Amino acid sequence: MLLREVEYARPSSVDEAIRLLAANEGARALAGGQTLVNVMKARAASPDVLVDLNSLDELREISVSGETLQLGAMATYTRIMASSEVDVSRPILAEVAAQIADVQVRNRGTIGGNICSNDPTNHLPPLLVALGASMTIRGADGERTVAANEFFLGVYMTAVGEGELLLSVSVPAAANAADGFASVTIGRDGTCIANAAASLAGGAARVVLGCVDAVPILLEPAGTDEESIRQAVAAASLEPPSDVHASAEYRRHLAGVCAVRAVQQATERGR
Amino acid sequence: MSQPSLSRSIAVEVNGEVYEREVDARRLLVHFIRDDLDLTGTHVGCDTGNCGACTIHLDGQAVKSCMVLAVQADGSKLRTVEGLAPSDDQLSPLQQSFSAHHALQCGYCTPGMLMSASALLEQNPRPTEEEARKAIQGNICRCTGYVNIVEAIVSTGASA
Amino acid sequence: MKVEGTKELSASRDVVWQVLNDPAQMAKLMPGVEGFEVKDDRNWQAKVKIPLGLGGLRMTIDFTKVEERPPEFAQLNAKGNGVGAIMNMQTQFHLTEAGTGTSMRWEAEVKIAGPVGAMGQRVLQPIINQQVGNVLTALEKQVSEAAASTGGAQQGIHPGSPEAYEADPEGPTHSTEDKS
Amino acid sequence: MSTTETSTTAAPTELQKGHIGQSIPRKEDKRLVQGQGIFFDDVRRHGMGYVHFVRSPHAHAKILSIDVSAALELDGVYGTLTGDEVAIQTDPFFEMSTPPGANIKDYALAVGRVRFMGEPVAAVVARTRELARDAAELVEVEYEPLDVLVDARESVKDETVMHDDAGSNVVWSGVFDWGDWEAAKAEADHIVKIDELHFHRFSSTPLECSGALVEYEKASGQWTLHCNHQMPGVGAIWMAPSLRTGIDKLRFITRDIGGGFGNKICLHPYYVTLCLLARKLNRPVNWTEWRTDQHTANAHGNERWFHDVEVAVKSDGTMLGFNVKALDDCGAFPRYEPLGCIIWAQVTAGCYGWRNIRVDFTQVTTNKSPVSPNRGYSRMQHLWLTERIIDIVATELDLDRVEIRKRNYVKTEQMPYETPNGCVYDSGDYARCLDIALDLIGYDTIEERRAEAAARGKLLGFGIGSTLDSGTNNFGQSQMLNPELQFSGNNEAATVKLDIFGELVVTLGTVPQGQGHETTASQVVADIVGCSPDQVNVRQGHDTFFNSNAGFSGTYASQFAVTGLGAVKGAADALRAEMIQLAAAVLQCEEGQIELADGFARIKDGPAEAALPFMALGAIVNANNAFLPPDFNPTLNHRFVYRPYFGPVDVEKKMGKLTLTYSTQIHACVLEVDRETGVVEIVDYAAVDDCGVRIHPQIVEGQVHGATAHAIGAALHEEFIYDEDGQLLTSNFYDYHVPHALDVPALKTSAIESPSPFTPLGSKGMGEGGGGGIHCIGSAIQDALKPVGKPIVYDSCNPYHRVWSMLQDPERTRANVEVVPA
Repeated sequence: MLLREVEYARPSSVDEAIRLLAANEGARALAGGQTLVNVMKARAASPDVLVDLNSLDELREISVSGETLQLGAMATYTRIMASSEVDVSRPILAEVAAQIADVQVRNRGTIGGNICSNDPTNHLPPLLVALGASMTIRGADGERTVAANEFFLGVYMTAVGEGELLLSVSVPAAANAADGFASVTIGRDGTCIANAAASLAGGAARVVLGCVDAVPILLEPAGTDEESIRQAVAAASLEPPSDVHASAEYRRHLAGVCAVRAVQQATERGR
Repeated sequence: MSQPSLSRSIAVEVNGEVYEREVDARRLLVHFIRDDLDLTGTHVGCDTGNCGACTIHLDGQAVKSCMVLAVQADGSKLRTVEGLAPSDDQLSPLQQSFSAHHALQCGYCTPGMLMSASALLEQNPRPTEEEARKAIQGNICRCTGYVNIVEAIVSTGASA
Repeated sequence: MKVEGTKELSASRDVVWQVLNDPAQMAKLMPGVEGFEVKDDRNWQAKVKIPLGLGGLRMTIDFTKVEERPPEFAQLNAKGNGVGAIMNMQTQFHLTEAGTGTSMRWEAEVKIAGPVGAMGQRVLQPIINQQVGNVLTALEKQVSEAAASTGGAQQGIHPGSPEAYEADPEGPTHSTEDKS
Repeated sequence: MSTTETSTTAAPTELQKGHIGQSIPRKEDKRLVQGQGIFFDDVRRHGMGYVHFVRSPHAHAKILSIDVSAALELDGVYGTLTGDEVAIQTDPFFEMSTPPGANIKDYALAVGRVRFMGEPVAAVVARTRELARDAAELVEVEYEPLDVLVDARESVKDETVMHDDAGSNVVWSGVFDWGDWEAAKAEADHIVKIDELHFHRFSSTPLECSGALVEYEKASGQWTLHCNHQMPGVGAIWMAPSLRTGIDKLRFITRDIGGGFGNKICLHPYYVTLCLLARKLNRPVNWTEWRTDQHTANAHGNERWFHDVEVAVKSDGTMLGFNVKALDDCGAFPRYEPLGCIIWAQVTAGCYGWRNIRVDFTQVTTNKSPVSPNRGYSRMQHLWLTERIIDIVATELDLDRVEIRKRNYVKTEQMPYETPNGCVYDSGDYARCLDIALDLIGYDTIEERRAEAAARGKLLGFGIGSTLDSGTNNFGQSQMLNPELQFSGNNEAATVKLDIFGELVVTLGTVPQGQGHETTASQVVADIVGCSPDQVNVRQGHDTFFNSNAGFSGTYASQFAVTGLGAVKGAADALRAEMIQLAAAVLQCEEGQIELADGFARIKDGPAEAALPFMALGAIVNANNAFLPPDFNPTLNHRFVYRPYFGPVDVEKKMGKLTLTYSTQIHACVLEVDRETGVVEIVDYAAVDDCGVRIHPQIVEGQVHGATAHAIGAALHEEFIYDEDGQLLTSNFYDYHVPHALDVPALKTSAIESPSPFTPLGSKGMGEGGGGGIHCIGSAIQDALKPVGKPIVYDSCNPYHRVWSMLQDPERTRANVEVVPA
């Protein structure tokens, strides 16, 4: 509950934030804080400098331009759930956001914080990989875009390097896209024991498993029928972590079940 | 360019009154409210952001004050349980309903429950039982099994 | 927690063996190493700040060579003392020649004690896998550098003998953890 | 939704029922809904220091050295305390057991050796909370790890011994043999054998963690503890001898407490450390336990193995008796134990009439957090055993689970009913409660719902859990464990006075943590003295200096409605009698003519002016007593110690009245299991309660809701799991999932009232609930999985992964059970 000493800055522009992140070794961006502050409470890993992004309103915008839905990194889950742009162009994002933790966490927690902390049990990393999202990152030497399935590198580790900042997440807009998400949670709407996301387009299925590794596992099964999904999961020869909620064997089994159910939901939604 | 610092002076409006304090960057908002402002109605029940006993309103939204740094509240409007009743000897309809329905026993989770419930009612004056349960999913209670709390929230809406 | 695997290395077995037995080179494998001190040829200590993404975990790790059958088998124990975390690790390396390179089978039994464990096993296990992965990539880099510079084993100087250390680079080296 | 049916099998006591029985708004609520409650961490003192404990990361290790020098140099640190100082300045806490348990040395901090992960090794005090933790991290402790014991079945072999002074890990062992088991075995048509059952380790984790603010006054040697200890009577009995001080030097003050459930009974080690620090630093010290500390090192419920169970049963389902070996795991230190080795005997027979029961009981230490009484303490574990036996026998012999219960339940007409070990079930109607519960969950449509669920790929099952809440301990049962113990009976104290301005002031010895004592006490006083509860001011919480407490004071073991209110009634009766005597003297009439009502003492049917307001009586006694006759010295201030009569216990035969009252809780539920994932969802739940005369029905119903939620959490999610190195893997709410509002279904409750013939108000203690929900959920899971190879539920906690593995391999669970023709 009692954090280590830490320095704190609250920049008023994105560029100022980037300068602060680059200038201070051991600096870390503070978005909603719903994961970072808890890790700091355990004193397991503590940043030396916190760069608070909560004054950067331009990062909270959600907009649709052409075929792309763009979500600012500081968009909270609550804002995503209430956004008409999301509802029109990719509703699965709002439905899954609504399953994350509780009202209080959803009021503060952000899409950027969720994917940058990349806790293996988070909902959004596998979903965004399935939707073929891409992340816009800015550093001292300009902006670059990284595809979702190259964004996640390890637990609490992403393509966002030292001195860089995630600006936004772009998701292809598709009103009645065949998307699905399924999970088995600790209690109703609790932390995920296993989860999977699916997105079907033109007969091909992108199925992504969460909770089974440090990063989301993308599968591209031959078909969208149950048997092909199960084969794709088996072929991935998963080595999931075992903990008090699930052995590796049970979690591997649940991954298969969630994959099938996510594809089923996507198939029904796509009709 | 604001240089990172180990502490800052902040100005925070809490229940209508502005407080100015110098505070360490590492101090959590819940400890700032309890220890520095001596508003001890907001409670701590866990150390992982799960239990919701520390729930307050920050700029109109229910948040867990154990996952916000005090320095982040600079310039914000806070509302704590001490600010719910219209006056000292008059309770709000929600507070009265909690007592009428025996929606509290030890009272330790009650402040956080009231803050979550009042935030719900401000947006959704007539919540269903399911909506009430969803609104307090982030508030753990170990005495009541939630039965009377849900009834108290739903009936406050009904009689509003 | 048991972690194991095999790693194909381009260098010859002798070179790999030399790296595994050189505390100075082994210390550089640790992610976020900030300094190390060689006590004797069987014991050395590394001060590290393991980069855990959301921040660094400072630890002092004492390594002890437990057993060795040059150049095919080595067993190493590591006791890490950090704030809020005590780590205990037994690692074994089995080296077999594979053409010009070496096939290394490794096993590690990692135990974490203290409040860090409170972060939950399903976060800790992937983190440990990640750090072991970093060590292996660093080893691969170290081994290929050693292979390139010595053009095979130096004649006459046994890696265990004291003179081998006089020409060592002075002071703590910078972190070899590559920029992700 | 709750329905209340009233059946009074015995005439209500002579009280004119006015406020008793009404669910009046609680006095406690006004402050609590405004955040004006006073919990211990809300109490501030000038110059106070914050305490942070240095805790062992190892589960079992020798302490080679402790170096606090670096911590002391940190700016803002006031001081430290280590185990060697404790070993010099205090004596080990007295142990209740006989050798070897009696020889265990238990100090406030670890001395020489740590025995569980999180055990306090040293304490640091600093100006702020954060600094205290920074300094705690600078204390260097050198450990030499030792072999770790995390399984009682290993610990009992004594290959590794945790307490050298004791020489064995066995804290206590003994055999209980009532009736004639061999005869029952011979008479039975079947013997059902169950090799192993396991009641898991969990706790109620009250939302407010433990703690205290402790002040020391050098001049008088007086300690004042602003704290949340829920049993100050016994707490002081442990602490005073250890601190080598008189018991009156320990003033316990509690105001509001954020839940206790038994987990705030064994706080004396922490509090002795705080007392030493307050004295050493001559400064008030605050210790606030954080959630992870509470899970790793405060209070766990008893974990208990049952081995070699044998059940003697007739073909028609009549149960003759059972024989079992019980192995209880009390963690690193006994403390309140070995009482748990006997408390279960209050409900030896459970709800059933079998007469031949043999229990071979052993309790051992392990390298896990010490246990403390946890809601349902020791009876819950035993009741779970009896309900598992009934369900397994019914399943194996194809008997109906409702019929087998009704056949074997103790009948109302047999009550008061003496059990095989001499306890007396005072009143109740178990079969009727079961019928109401079954009706509430729509029992008669179960088979249709099962078929409908199967169509959706779901396995539907219904379960029953019948339990007794034994209340008002007779501590004389401790003498069955250790005949030399000078502990027996029970007591509680209260004081009621009429003040100078006619206000009624009540002080209690009890320690409420949410049970509404201020309200129920005011109802009892109001009905006895004849005024409204609003005129009765019940002082909040407990204070030793109220001088209204006794040796067993506190709030635990479902006894307030009997002991607490028994004391209030006694004091109020004495006050009432004196008020009548005084009024008669003033109004010059016979005492029989006086009536007390609506805040007046008046002559019945007399003229209006012949009525004295209570203020008049108060004023006479306190400030206008010259005219009173010399031999009449009323005080209008009465302290009463309620003492239930138990009589002696038979230590040899281990028989006697171990508790005064028995409330009934019958739970029934319907749940669905997802066949593919093992996920369990409760779709219907009913709990029926019978705790005699209900003083405040809403408070009673609230206790049933709370006990059910605890049981649902324990049955499906909550478990303290250790790895083989003794590291606790569920050390906070992240992995120890406590049910939230979406996890607890809408509970249906109902109640009947069978007054107790043994208590002043006909009421019975209630609130622990006997784990009804754990039994009925386990029963429902076993029923749901029946079509998939009839697996046997052998554990009290069945998270999804365990349900899934039962679905995968039902045979493995059945290998545990065997039906042998007698």
